[in-house]
Amino acid sequence: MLDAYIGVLVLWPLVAGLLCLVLRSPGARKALVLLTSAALAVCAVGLASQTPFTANPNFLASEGTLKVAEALAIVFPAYFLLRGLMEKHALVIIFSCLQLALAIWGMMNMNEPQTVQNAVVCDGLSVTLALVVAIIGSLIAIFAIPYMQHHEDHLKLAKSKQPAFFLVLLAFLGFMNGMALSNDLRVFEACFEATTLCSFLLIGHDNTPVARQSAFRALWMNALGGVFLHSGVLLVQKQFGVVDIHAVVNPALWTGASMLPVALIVAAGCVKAAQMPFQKWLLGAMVAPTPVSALLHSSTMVKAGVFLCLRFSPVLTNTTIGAILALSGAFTFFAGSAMSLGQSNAKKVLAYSTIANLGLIIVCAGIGTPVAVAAGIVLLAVHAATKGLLFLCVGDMEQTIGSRDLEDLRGMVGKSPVTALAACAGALGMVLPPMGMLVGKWATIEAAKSNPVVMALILLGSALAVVCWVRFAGTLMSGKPLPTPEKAHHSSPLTNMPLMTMLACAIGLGMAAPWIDALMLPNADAASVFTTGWGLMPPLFIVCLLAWMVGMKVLGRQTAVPQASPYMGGLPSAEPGTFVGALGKNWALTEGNEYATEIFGESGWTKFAGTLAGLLLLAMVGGAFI
Amino acid sequence: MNLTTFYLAVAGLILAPLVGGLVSGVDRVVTARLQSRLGPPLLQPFYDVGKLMSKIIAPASHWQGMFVRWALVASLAADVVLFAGGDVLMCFFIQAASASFVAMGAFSGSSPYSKLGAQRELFQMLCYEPIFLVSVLCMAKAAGGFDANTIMNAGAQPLLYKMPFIIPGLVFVLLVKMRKSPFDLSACHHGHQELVRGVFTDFAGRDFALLEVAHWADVVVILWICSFLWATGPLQMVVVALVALFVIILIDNVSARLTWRHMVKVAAPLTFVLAFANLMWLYLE
Amino acid sequence: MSVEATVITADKLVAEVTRLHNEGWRLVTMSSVEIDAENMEILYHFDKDLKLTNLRLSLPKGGTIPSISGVLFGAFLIENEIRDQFGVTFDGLVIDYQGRLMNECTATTSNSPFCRLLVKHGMTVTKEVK
Amino acid sequence: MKMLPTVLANLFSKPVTRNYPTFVRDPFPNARGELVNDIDRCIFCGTCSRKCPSQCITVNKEGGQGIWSLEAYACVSCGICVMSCPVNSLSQKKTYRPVGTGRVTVTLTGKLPEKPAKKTEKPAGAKPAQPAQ
Amino acid sequence: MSFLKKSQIKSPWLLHFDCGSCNGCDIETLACLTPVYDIERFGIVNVGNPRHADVLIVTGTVNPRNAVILKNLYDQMPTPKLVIAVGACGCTGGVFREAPNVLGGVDKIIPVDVYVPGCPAKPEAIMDAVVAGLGKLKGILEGSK
Amino acid sequence: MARTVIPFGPQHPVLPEPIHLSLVVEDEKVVEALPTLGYVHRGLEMLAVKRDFNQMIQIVERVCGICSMIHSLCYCQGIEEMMGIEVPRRARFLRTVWSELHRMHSHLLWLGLFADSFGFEALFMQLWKIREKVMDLNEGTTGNRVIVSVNVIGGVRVDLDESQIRWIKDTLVDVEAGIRKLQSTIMNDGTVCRRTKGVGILTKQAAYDLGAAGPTLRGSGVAQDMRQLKYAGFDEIPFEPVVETAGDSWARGNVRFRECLQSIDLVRQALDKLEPGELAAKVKGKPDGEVVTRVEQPRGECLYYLKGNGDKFMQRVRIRTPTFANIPPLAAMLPGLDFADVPVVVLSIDPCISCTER
Repeated sequence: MLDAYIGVLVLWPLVAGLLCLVLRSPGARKALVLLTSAALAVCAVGLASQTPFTANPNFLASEGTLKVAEALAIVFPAYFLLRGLMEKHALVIIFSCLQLALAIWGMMNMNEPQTVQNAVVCDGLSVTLALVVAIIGSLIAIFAIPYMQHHEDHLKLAKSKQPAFFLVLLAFLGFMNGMALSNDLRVFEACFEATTLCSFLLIGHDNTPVARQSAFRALWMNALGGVFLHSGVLLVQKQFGVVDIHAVVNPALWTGASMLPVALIVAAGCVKAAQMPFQKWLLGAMVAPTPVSALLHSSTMVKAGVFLCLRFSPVLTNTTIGAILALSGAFTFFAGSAMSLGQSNAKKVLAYSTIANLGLIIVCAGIGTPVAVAAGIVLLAVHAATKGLLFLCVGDMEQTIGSRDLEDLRGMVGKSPVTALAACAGALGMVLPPMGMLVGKWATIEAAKSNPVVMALILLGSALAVVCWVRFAGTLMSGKPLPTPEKAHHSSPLTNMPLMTMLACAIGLGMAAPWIDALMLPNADAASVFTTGWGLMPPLFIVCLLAWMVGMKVLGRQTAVPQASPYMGGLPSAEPGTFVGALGKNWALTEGNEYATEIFGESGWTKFAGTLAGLLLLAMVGGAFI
Repeated sequence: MNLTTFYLAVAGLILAPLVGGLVSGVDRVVTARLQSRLGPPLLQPFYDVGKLMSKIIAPASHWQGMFVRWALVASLAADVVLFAGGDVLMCFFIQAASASFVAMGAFSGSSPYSKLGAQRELFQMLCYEPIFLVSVLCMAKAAGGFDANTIMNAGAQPLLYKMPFIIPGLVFVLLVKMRKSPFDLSACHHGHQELVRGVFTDFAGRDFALLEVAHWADVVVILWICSFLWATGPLQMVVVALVALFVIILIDNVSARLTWRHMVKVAAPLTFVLAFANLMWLYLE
Repeated sequence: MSVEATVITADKLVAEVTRLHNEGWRLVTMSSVEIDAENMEILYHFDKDLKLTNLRLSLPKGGTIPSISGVLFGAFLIENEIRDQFGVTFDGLVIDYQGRLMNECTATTSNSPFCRLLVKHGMTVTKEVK
Repeated sequence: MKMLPTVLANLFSKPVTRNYPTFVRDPFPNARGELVNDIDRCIFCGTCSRKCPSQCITVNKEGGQGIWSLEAYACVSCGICVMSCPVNSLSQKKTYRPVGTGRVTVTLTGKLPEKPAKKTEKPAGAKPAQPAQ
Repeated sequence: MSFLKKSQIKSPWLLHFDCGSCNGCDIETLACLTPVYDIERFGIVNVGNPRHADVLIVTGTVNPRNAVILKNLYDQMPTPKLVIAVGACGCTGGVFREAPNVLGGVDKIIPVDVYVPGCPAKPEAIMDAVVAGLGKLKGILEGSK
Repeated sequence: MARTVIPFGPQHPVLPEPIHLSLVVEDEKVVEALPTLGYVHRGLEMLAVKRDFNQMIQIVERVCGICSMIHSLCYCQGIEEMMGIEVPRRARFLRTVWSELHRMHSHLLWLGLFADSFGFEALFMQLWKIREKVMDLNEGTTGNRVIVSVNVIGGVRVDLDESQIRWIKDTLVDVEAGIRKLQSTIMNDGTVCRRTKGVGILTKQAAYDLGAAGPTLRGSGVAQDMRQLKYAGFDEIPFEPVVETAGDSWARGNVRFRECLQSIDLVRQALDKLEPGELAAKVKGKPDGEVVTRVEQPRGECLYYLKGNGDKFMQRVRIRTPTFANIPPLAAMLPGLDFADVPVVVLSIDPCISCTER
């Protein structure tokens, strides 16, 4: 049964994607996506019920698979190189060449490593990622069905590019699952590179100059990440002759050994997780259609990066690398939060917030204690659900009003209440207790007890995040919507269903954080979860419920009464939302948020934070030599 | 959870707003005296809230009532956590939730003053949160735990000896939280400011009364946490809280209101750095 | 007694004001006064070292004269007020309140509050009640 | 922080507040307060009504009796009428007119004098003096 | 009398609007707040926001432009509310009654509860007026029991 | 960029009087500011049709309650000039005394409101506490606190006796001590300086060109004060205008603060020069002709243009008040300010809207 589950999780998306490509009819595509989603969800839950376990499914353990993986290690860079040459993109060419060189050198010079015992070793971390990919990722895929239709209607394409799009989209999910489950570094790496490829294709999907530019930026950065990963893997292979991930992450293995490979692997994770100074590729990903950015930001791609770091966290505990990694993660959290504060582009707010929160998970990985890792896993799961929700909401609102600027989203609660309220719930869920994100952050702070700088940076970042998200939610809730031409709102069940399910996931996961945390901890620690800090959460949920009920009652009561006219110094208004001001004119009550751009301006911070984070990354790699 | 904790929690629920109201009353009387006035009766804040409760007025937005109730619940929850000896960090996070709901309520109103007030409220949160939390980290480091109980029972020596540099930070936080000059940026007590009553402009009647109660609860939490600095006994803690209160009122009366730019660029970074230096000192010791 | 003033015509006004401005005279204010049923005067008061110099401009009621607010920004308020009170139109006002600086209703030649002054003393003035 | 000595001094000294309803300060001797008319002395000459800048006094001589009426709340207490009253029947109290919940018009009716009284010499105005403090 | 009702008498918050007064009454109203008079003894605070105010103190005459503002402010105040017209101008229009751009006293636009005569009204008189107004309110509240 | 439109006023807690500014702010920086006036407009210049030239004294006193005495002084001076009346010496000095007392109470009031505009409540209270003493002087000597009604054409109608002069001098000692105690707060206090220094800068040239008046002009370094015209008692009292050069709100505040002290001195000198004599000259006839007369009000230069035609009603009473002249400089200062500084700068010109609009 397990083998079947794993097979469906890893292979079926690819098959379904290919079917999409072949069948081309929208109806079939819809059916396939829905079927895939259902299948993935069922299988992931099935797997989760069995965790922890080991398995050796044939299609992963066979010699053939390994050959394919090794071949892919050459095919992918070669493809990147080709595209780089076609585009004449120097950085892509350089890094893909490097990758290619490394792969070929590895094939030539490396001895065959020890056979991997179990092709699949599933623990809490793996299964969490698999669940996230299977559920959140599928929901996004479902959301993409009506979205892409509308998107293409808008672009007025002669020939639909959707089949290819869904092929990549679905395959992406499969590769992510493969990465989450495989226990062989070579398979893992192949999947890792495959996600790079998928993201490259998805970002460049619209094929506009901006999209191409962003896609190639993503490509060169991730190719660099690939270089790090591959060199790390080769070094591991050279040092120990093993490629069994679970064998590698055993701290005992590393006593006295050079930590350089770990540093390189973790650096690869950081690139993939868009940590500063590599945040730019993720920002560029915003130009892609919403489902793509949602996928990259929430459930796939960047999660691969943090997954890698979390996977290696046991060997990072109490090492210089770990400390510096935690520091760099904390710094990214701080800087990302600060930069998200200065943005008025809603998707950029989301993007910087993603970067920041991934930094937080990286902190957990850097600390590496079981408590920290558990907190990291909670963050990973909750963040995926919440951020996915936010992206879908923003995408939906963008299609409604034709703008993704926060200023234009003002008062959306009046225009499309369901989406706007869901977005508010998501935004507040990012920062307020007792939701998972905040609780995870809090657990991280307490886990980072030994490192005051990390703690302080997280506190600063968390304050910035609160401001950013409350403002985000507040702007959506804002009283008087500006007059914008109303467009027909495309609200299909396939839009609303994923939104609502995602909302349920975000809230559910947010609330379930203590239990997830308990599940992720070793038994001894798990018992203590509810007697320490997390124990506060269940009573708080009851308080929340009470507050919710009271709030709803009052809301019902206040909805019934007419609203008061706004205080405008007593000035009369000729029509709602205006006042009769100077020169006897009708002045619209325009509102704008304060972005304090002189403090939180993007360009200044990019330079400052990029430099500092780059130095930290170098220090981390250098830390391997200490 | 044992029974004592439960009783303490209930006490927090009931006592904190009452004490907060009294603090507010004392504040007004002392302020009046500093200004050479007689001032209102001690129980005036309660009358104010009672009056507001009985007013009939249309809400500026129908969301406001909901956010106000949530803010009140959050403030009281923070009180309860503290009274029951819970985690101070979480207590403060819950309080931040309360402030967020107030800001959300202000956002959902329609007056530009209320929106600007909400923005400034958020900028204030941005400034005081890290400072306060770093101060709490100092206390936690010195006491060996994040729980209020642990910190209060930290030992015979007052924590103040180990953390003199967090005092400017705590004063800053108190000034902001109690809406006192020079940092009464988002809403000042008497409403003589450019934002009218800032974040509270659109709240009225019962909603406003409940916010006032929430504010009292907040003040109690912050004062209490400040009094951890000399937690050698209940009496000492009360004295520390009163001294802190007096210092805040004094500062309010000898300074002009600054701008939020100044707060974000100068005052907050400065106090944060001081508090952080103290934290580092504790670690390097 | 009457105030010493240089009589000036509308076409030379701006040039004269510019000259005075360049010589360092400061515009204190302009006073408008009704002469008879058809005519009115505007006095421009300039000051330099506590000395006043005045320009006197005669014009028919409801007439149009060039605005000096282009030369002296400070004049815009005075000119708007005169527009309010006497219904004089100023050409090229930098900020034009359209005769609603103080009053709610626009002043016209026949309906400008300050023009009824000389009709006959003691005559009741109908209030502009809307 | 430069204000510190001042506020501390305030704290430790008696507040300057006059506890008004409990403690009412004596009005200054020359305070111009409520306008009263000793209607018996009034000759209804109408000088006050003509001189009043606020035009709040009307004097009527109809049907053999004089009506002196004052639109009390329009009175600006300038004292012009008192100064110009030929028979000193008008005077101002030292206290202000009390507040009211409706508009007040003071109407006093008196007998018209037999013949217009001779203009008497006005005595020197109210003597200013130092206030009681 | 219940606590809530008693509170209404004990905590009147002021909104001051200058409708076209010469400043005399305005500064006397402001003077009420200052140490010598200290109107806060009665729980009175000058709030400057109609949504929080219970007592509207209006000084000065009404003209067509500020009449609209006055009405708006009055409408935005929560009930029960009091209006105090301060000074000769506020009560009747005072010396300006016949000026071209003056409509008259405050009561032309909104109902006035207490009139404070004087030009300008003394701070003591303004305090009297608040007390008188509260007395009126108390009567209403007791009547509504 | 995100712009917010703020309807600032007409009713606003920091504005004691109604003026409206339609402010457009961006990140709380003002990018556009347009004023609206007319909320206090009464059209009282026009009342000259219905009130004779004597009654007009009471009307012009109520142009503005805070500088009422000086308005009537200016008006009376104009009529006296028109009718060729010589004002008795005692009356001239008494006018000086009350006009300076008025200036003092006005400046104290303004300093208090200014303090309030940047949120310094205690300073506001303290200044108004001192001001009450000046108000007592007004009330004790004239019978009314604010609108003193002492001027009549030809002189004054109220006299001071010896005990009152002594009382004034004694009280002024207290007042001076009180003010001096606050000097360092207003001039050097850190928070105050931060809110006022460099805020709302009006250069000397701009102030002159835009026609600023009074402390707004002197705060920008132009030594111009109508008291140099030697009206009332100033011909015998040496007088130097108070000047600051910075041109910001702080400078304007300081000009007023120092003028307070100067006024105390001027009152003392005027009281010393009081000699027994007539209070008012006899007035015969009706005003005829036209006259321009200027005095210095607390807010600056005030100009009356009066035209009579031999009737008891004036043909034209044109009042140009200092705030009216200071509105264009204000409009020029506002763009670029922090929103929080708007009230500070608005109040720094000491807006007297009832003067402006009359």
